[in-house]
Amino acid sequence: MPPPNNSRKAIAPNLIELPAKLENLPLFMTFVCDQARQFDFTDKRTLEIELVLEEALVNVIEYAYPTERPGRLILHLEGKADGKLHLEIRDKGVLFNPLERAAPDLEAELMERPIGGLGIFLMKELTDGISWHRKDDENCLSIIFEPRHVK
Amino acid sequence: MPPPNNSRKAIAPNLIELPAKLENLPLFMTFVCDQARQFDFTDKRTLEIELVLEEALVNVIEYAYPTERPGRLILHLEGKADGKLHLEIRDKGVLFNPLERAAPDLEAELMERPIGGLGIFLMKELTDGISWHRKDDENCLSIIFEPRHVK
Amino acid sequence: MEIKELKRENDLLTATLSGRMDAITAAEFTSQLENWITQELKSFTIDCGQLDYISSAGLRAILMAAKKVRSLDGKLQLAALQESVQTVFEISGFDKIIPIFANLDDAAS
Amino acid sequence: MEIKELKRENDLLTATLSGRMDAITAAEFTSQLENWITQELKSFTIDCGQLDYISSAGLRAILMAAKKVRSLDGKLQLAALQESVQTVFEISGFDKIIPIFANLDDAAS
Ligand SMILES: Nc1ncnc2c1ncn2[C@@H]1O[C@H](COP(=O)(O)OP(=O)(O)O)[C@@H](O)[C@H]1O
Ligand SMILES: Nc1ncnc2c1ncn2[C@@H]1O[C@H](COP(=O)(O)OP(=O)(O)O)[C@@H](O)[C@H]1O
Repeated sequence: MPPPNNSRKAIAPNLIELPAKLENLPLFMTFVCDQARQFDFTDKRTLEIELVLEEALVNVIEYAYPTERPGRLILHLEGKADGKLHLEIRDKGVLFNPLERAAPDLEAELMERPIGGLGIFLMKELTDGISWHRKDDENCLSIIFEPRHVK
Repeated sequence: MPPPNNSRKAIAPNLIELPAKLENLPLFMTFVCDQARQFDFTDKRTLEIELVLEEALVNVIEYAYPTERPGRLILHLEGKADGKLHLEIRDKGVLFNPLERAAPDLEAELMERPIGGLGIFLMKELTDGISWHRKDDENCLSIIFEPRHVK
Repeated sequence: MEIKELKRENDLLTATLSGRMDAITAAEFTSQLENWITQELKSFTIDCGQLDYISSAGLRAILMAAKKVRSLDGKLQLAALQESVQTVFEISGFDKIIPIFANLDDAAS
Repeated sequence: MEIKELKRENDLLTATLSGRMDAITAAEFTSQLENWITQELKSFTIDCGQLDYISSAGLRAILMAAKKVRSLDGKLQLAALQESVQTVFEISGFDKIIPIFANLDDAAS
């Protein structure tokens, strides 16, 4: 039996580049979710993709450009023939590797839990692959989603 | 008196690149309209921008890639400090200069009016500047919108 | 885009067209019209008061409809166009080939 | 996101939270809670049955609220979380610090 032909599902690299401001968050989100839906991800997985994306984008918007006017935010999205979705988020902001942040203490009492510090942790937990590198003065965060998240 | 300072309104070149399919039309439209609204265009002018944009995109989607699977469609948007919005639409499809199309005969009787052929005409009528060139195997359609259209 | 039938009298139908008539939605109008024609209707008055947007794909559907009903000895009339839709009609010269009225009452008289 | 007050009994308020609690909307919850606290309310039960989405900005607002009301000797309880929201709470360990009930009745008893 020949292997199932998923190649018609593959989508070429898609790109959106906009200033890193909160006003543009919905547009970035729609860009990815529309494509994810065309790529046959379940509603549940699409919600998780949305969550990871929001965390990644909001961090660039809030922290990557501390002094200047809103800098650039570039988002690449590529659907592979094997059903995986590859996302790359790039900014020219301060060097920051999110994967080096320590995980939050999930056992702490209510009053001991610090405010914040959950975004990066959620990103790590809900993706099927995440890596970071710095290249040409850019932070590049690469993320892989499988149609169904296996923990 | 110093000239009015509109520079805070300028928006850097923004970019979206997606396959040229009708499914992606709403995303391209939202991309431009969101930015136009941030750029303080009136609702009336935003509707006209929307119309011009739909005509330009639909032509690429319907005609630029007659044989292959959906090709690429690239849209650049730049808000200038003088309040003008610059749009560039690029595709790698068949060479086609829309500005060479003859205008439709607006005086013809109902039964003599041909079906179609109004899209390019509307684009020309509603823009404040439109030019086309072919470069590196790409059709580049450049469009300028002023906040208020002067005929 | 939404099409709502208001009333039928003999072979005359009155309806409203609302929302956006664009490259994605215009075909709905064409197939609705074909459907009506199979029901022996041949004259149509359409209230466009809630039609917010029309592109050349919409104009194409309107022109096809107008030609079709003319060939059946019927007619297609529009009423209550919003300013931006009216502008698109005027630029395209459609105000000279499609009867346009201020409201449904004017269209009926 | 929408916040709707259902009822008040002494210093206990019951409300529903619906829609999306994200980086853009979460601040509405924080300011609504501050507003309630100035009205002498200090215990809150929130029905999240129609809450479709929560991100870390939402969790942040919930945690700030829970700490605030604890410091007033009140409490914050949630009810009827959707599966995807429940998952986010569990991953974050919030199910161990915020009381979560199947529905409003369970929360009341
Ligand atoms: N792009 C970035 N550049 C610099 N610092 C960052 C960036 N993204 C995140 N951080 C830092 O990492 C911390 C943890 O981020 P995160 O886990 O998303 O939670 P939160 O933003 O709610 O604190 C942030 O508080 C911030 O100090
Ligand atoms: N990108 C393109 N490549 C090739 N031909 C095109 C392209 N865009 C438009 N055309 C041709 O120009 C004609 C006129 O286009 P237009 O004015 O938009 O009206 P319509 O598409 O409704 O016919 C089309 O019918 C098509 O033959």
